[in-house]
Amino acid sequence: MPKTTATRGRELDRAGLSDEQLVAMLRNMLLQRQLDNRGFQLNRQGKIPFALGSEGHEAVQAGAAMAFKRGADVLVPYYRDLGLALGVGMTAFEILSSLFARVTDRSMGRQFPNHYTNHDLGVLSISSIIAGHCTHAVGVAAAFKYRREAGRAVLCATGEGATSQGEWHESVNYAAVHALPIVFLVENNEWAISTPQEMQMKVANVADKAPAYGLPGAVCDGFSPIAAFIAVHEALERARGGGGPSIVEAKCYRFLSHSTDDDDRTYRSRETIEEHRKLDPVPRFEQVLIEAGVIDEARARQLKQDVLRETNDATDAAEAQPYPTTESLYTNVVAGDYRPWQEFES
Amino acid sequence: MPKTTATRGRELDRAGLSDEQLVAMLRNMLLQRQLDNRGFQLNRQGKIPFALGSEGHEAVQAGAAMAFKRGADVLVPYYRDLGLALGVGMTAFEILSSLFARVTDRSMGRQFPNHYTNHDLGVLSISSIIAGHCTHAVGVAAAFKYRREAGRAVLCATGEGATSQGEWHESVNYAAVHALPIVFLVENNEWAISTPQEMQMKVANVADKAPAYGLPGAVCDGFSPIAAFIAVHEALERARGGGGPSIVEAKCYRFLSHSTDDDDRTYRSRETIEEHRKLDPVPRFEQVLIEAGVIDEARARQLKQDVLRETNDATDAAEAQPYPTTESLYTNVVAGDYRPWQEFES
Amino acid sequence: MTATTQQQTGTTVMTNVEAVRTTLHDALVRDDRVLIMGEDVGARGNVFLITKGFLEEFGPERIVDTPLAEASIVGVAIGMAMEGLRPIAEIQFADFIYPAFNQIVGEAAKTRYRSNGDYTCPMVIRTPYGGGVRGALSHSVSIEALFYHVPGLTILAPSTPADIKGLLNAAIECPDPVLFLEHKKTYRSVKGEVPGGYYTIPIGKADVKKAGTDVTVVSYGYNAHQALDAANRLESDGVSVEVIDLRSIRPMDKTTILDSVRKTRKLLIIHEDNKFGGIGAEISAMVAEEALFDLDAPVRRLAGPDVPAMGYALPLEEEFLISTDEMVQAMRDMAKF
Amino acid sequence: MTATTQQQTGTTVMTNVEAVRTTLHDALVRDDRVLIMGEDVGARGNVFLITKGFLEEFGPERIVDTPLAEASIVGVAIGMAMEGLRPIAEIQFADFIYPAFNQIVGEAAKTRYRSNGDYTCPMVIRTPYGGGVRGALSHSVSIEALFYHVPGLTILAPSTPADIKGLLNAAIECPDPVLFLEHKKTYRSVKGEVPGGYYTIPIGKADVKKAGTDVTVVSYGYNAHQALDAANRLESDGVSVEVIDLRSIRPMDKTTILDSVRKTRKLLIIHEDNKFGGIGAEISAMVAEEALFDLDAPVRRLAGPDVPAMGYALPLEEEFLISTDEMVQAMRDMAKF
Ligand SMILES: Cc1ncc(C[n+]2csc(CCOP(=O)(O)OP(=O)(O)O)c2C)c(N)n1
Ligand SMILES: Cc1ncc(C[n+]2csc(CCOP(=O)(O)OP(=O)(O)O)c2C)c(N)n1
Ligand SMILES: [Mg+2]
Ligand SMILES: [Mg+2]
Repeated sequence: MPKTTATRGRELDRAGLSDEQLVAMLRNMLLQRQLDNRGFQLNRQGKIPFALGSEGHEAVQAGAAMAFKRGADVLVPYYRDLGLALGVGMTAFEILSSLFARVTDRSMGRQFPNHYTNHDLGVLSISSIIAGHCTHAVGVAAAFKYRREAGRAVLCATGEGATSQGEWHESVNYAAVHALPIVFLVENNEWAISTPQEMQMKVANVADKAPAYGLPGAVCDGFSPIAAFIAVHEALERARGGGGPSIVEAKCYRFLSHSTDDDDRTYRSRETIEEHRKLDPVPRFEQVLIEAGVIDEARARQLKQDVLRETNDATDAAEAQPYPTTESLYTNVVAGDYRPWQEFES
Repeated sequence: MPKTTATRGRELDRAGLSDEQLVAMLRNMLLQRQLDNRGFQLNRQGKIPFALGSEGHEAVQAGAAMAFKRGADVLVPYYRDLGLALGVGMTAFEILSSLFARVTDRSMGRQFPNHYTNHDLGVLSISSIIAGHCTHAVGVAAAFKYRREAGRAVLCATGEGATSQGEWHESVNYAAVHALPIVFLVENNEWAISTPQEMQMKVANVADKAPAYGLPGAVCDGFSPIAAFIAVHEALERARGGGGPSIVEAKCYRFLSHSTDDDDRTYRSRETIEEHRKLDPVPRFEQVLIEAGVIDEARARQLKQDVLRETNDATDAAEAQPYPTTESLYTNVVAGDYRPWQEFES
Repeated sequence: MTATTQQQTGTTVMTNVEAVRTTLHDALVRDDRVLIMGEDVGARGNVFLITKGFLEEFGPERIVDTPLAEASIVGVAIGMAMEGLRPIAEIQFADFIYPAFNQIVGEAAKTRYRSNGDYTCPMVIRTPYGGGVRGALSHSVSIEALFYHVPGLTILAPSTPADIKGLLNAAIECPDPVLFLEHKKTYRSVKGEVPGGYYTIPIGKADVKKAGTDVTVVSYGYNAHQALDAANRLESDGVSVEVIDLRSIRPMDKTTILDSVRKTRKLLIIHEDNKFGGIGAEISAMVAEEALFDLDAPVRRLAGPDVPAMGYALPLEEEFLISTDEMVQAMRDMAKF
Repeated sequence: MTATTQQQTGTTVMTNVEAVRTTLHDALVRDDRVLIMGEDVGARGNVFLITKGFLEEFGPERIVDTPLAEASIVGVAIGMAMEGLRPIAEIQFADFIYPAFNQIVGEAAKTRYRSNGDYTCPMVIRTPYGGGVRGALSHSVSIEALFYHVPGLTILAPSTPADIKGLLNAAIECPDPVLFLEHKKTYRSVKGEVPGGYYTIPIGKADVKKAGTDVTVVSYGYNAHQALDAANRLESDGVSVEVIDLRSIRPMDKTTILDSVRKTRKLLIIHEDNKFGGIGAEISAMVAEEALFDLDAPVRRLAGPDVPAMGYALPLEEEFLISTDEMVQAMRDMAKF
């Protein structure tokens, strides 16, 4: 039940979230924004060859991450899930280590940035192949059910474009038939690189696909972290309680080009982006918390300084790390020493 | 508008079908039944290594084939579509040539039986890979639209099991987004080899999947050729008229084991089969036509003798054909002479 | 057969299909992280009856009938493996593994590498392959060469019941993904002694099925049995052929092949799979790199023709497959060279 | 460059990416059965801007932005081809072709064969492959060896603008499916003269990019350019290297390779793709079969290491790729042998 902050300001439907949690969500969003800026900046400076931002997805990710139960749930994110990664415990230093491809990156500089892995935190390693990870997420959920680990669920995220893939279909269907504890979160930002939603599917909402699998589907405002929290929390709770899978669609937007390799001016107008910018979830949520009296202007400034410092420190610390050694190219192909031609004592 | 046969008997909702068409459907069904028997018989006799029957699918296939416009539409069948193949013009001799793997088989004895191809009749060549052909069906429909050939549509058939495949999802979605003239006919016989529908999907009807693609979905009685005709006819007409794709599900049943290699006693009871047998569409439709006065008992006997003779003649004629030559193994890999290592004048 | 961990409790004679079955059964009994998933593995007991009775014994949680969708069969198994289970996924026929190619090559094979070991993927994909059973175009193919180029994958193709048991156990123990190929034609036609108790055979180790001095023959699968027959036939003619059964396709055993070739100075590779780009190519190339001057004759590959697959008509199947007579002839020609 | 049908109208200097673009453009103008389909080929003009402006010029019916689903991109193109169109399907990066593997290997390659010519499948699948552009694990792979074993498929990998034009035209004319590989690193780094007018280059024919007498080098893609540089560097040292650019991977050119090897008596194969089971294996095996006694040195393969892919970190990418210096060294070693 929503409780109200005693101090000044508008009443806030906080969905049971404490002040601390609300501020954590805002901080996550601010940190995302800062890290995104940093990635694109480093790319322009020629320091890193590639970056990709979550701008426009900050709210849905901060909200969804707040619904994640650390130490129990598993997150199977996609490459645009900076805020989910941060929200479940990954650090700015890990993100920067990946951007700089340093030895402190968990993939040892092998993967593109934004291809998260963190076994300790329950963040599954992902590839670049759109929707390939969805089947794995289902497998993790199947393992939970197999071992009768009630109270655990999987949060699997994709963009709306990914739902066109056959593997997405097979994943959702498998999870439905086997009633597995999993939530398919679809961050619908209207675009898949240059392909708009209407060239990707004929339905207005990705959530409209849920009944085809006999599943509940929900649509939430992906520009509101609280709305996203409510929708994802409900779905994860259902899954944890044995109620099976569901689809949650969060309507958001991609403010930036797809990545530093893309130039979105070729396929969408500046005006539409400006229209969407007016709804920018980051300043909006800051305002919501200020108006509800959860924070004041000073605290807001403080938070921004904090995340800037955190980003700066992480940048410096990561950049100071060495590259992986050339020898590391040959390790962890399979367990032990690996050669396709084996030599034995003869 | 249904017209009524002037003679004795019950009124028949014949969906505008003439006596001739109604009899043609019954004949198709009887011929399917006869050819199925023949295949299994030849297999028991050790004359052919494999056969697979459409028993239980006779009605839906006879009805759907009647909705097919020869010379305009294209049929992309699956391996259980004997009645569709016959209904669009393939002959018992072609079927037997394939069962015997003789030189008169269009695939030149290469394909398993039931893997139809007949370019002249607009029957697309199919592989054994479940749902692989659905994307091709969409491509044919895309070609019709590309060339602005209004009045043409594609009829693409699968079992209900096939709808679990990613390629089925991608096919239906592509067709929907591009508004292509195609009908996805799903012959739901409740089983995919030993896997029952409830382990294949969580929805009660395959047609329930249609809204996920923004498409109309219809369910029809697959034991009634007229019901199947009505549903498929309507869907094909919509497609031919530019109204886009749709899904038609026909509820039928598989009376036999999956194929001569299967033994269904391992996974389903004799009783359920007997229950379904009581609804056997072949004698039922015969009875319907007799009661409506479209045919009399003598004509019914005559039809059965006809298809038996046709089957016997085709069996003898096909069996008398030679096998493909061993040299034919090497032809038609690609156009012309084919060697992966090329030799040139040097 | 080289058995490493072997608790001998007598041997039993069984067919290849029985060897797969009993090994799977024992694994299910031994390790509750092991489960079997695929199309028709439950009540049907798999289309070759390999898992017959398993559903009743182990229940639907461990013997999982999946929807008809190969990418998810493999992909879901990957997720299970990443989460600590030991899934054994079945592809009903090797011909239907293509839709799962992305999951095998793009995902399973790269899981450990891309995460630098943060996640691993210990799983087995079993599938029946090969022809000679009137399976026509789409129930007969060999698939090893489509996968053996892929780093991170292990590919096994044992041909005898004892090797099947030892290598299937090794595959289940293996901390990385294994593609386990079972030649359909050997399922019921090949019988042999199988040691009791649990044992594994080292992955990557070939087996000299018959020693010889004149020609080295490298083969695997059903062909290995034919090659052995052919070699035995030639004994009476005074031609001594060494027959190596690879058993393991990736990794492959350099030592056994080179030792043999350096002795016989002649190499004949036999495989049912198409020749161009088949695994015989890599074997020949390795020998041309390492032992070129030890060769007294050109390396020869006796392999399937470069057409998509054998046909359904008997003459087409026979023409595609390598007969034992052809093997005898090729061995004789090599010996004479 | 061997141009067959050539209506010379002067030459133009252009990059590889421009060669792809103008050839596609001319095909669209020439033949209204030709259409282009793929992810982001429309307004975006493809991620490398290859189809930039095409949407405006030819409209959305001929420049088709597809849903994000590779199996259907290829599968729908197959259906179009069976129905008489000439689709050119694009896979955005070669790394994302795996989900379409079934459609390419199981369907397209077998369409003509399984129907005994009743249906054919004249289509082109274009895709950028290869590394050296900081594409990390999943935007850098080579895929030729995963497909070159497949009967019914044609695989082309030209490395110069003139060869791209001639072979892309040949691919579009080809009555069977063609996989057309474009090395990303050559897109903008390679420039060359391209003849005007329409011409094709015969599929299956390699090109001797430099004649030489001491060592034969067979390569393709970006490596072919490096090999040429390396060979030129060695000229001054008196080492004469013959450089063959394969251009066509399936079929491959036996005549050109054997003629050269019989002359130089030494063969070095260079490819970026992993070594084990790479296409160098088949080349070496063919030579070991046909010209073993013409060799004065073991056949050597200088190839990518047997790890899943190059990493994102610069040292990992550099370590994976073959440097021109390494090529020089290998050529020198071979010449000395
Ligand atoms: C199988 C595959 N095909 C194509 C790509 C190239 N690609 C990368 S992101 C992307 C668009 C994804 O769109 P969406 O799922 O909506 O996510 P978003 O980027 O909008 O967050 C594409 C086509 C890929 N990575 N994998
Ligand atoms: C990709 C693929 N996987 C598995 C098979 C093996 N197989 C052949 S038919 C079949 C069941 C198909 O069921 P359904 O689609 O319902 O059609 P039905 O046979 O019931 O008419 C299976 C699993 C196949 N042919 N292709
Ligand atoms: Mg999107
Ligand atoms: Mg069925």
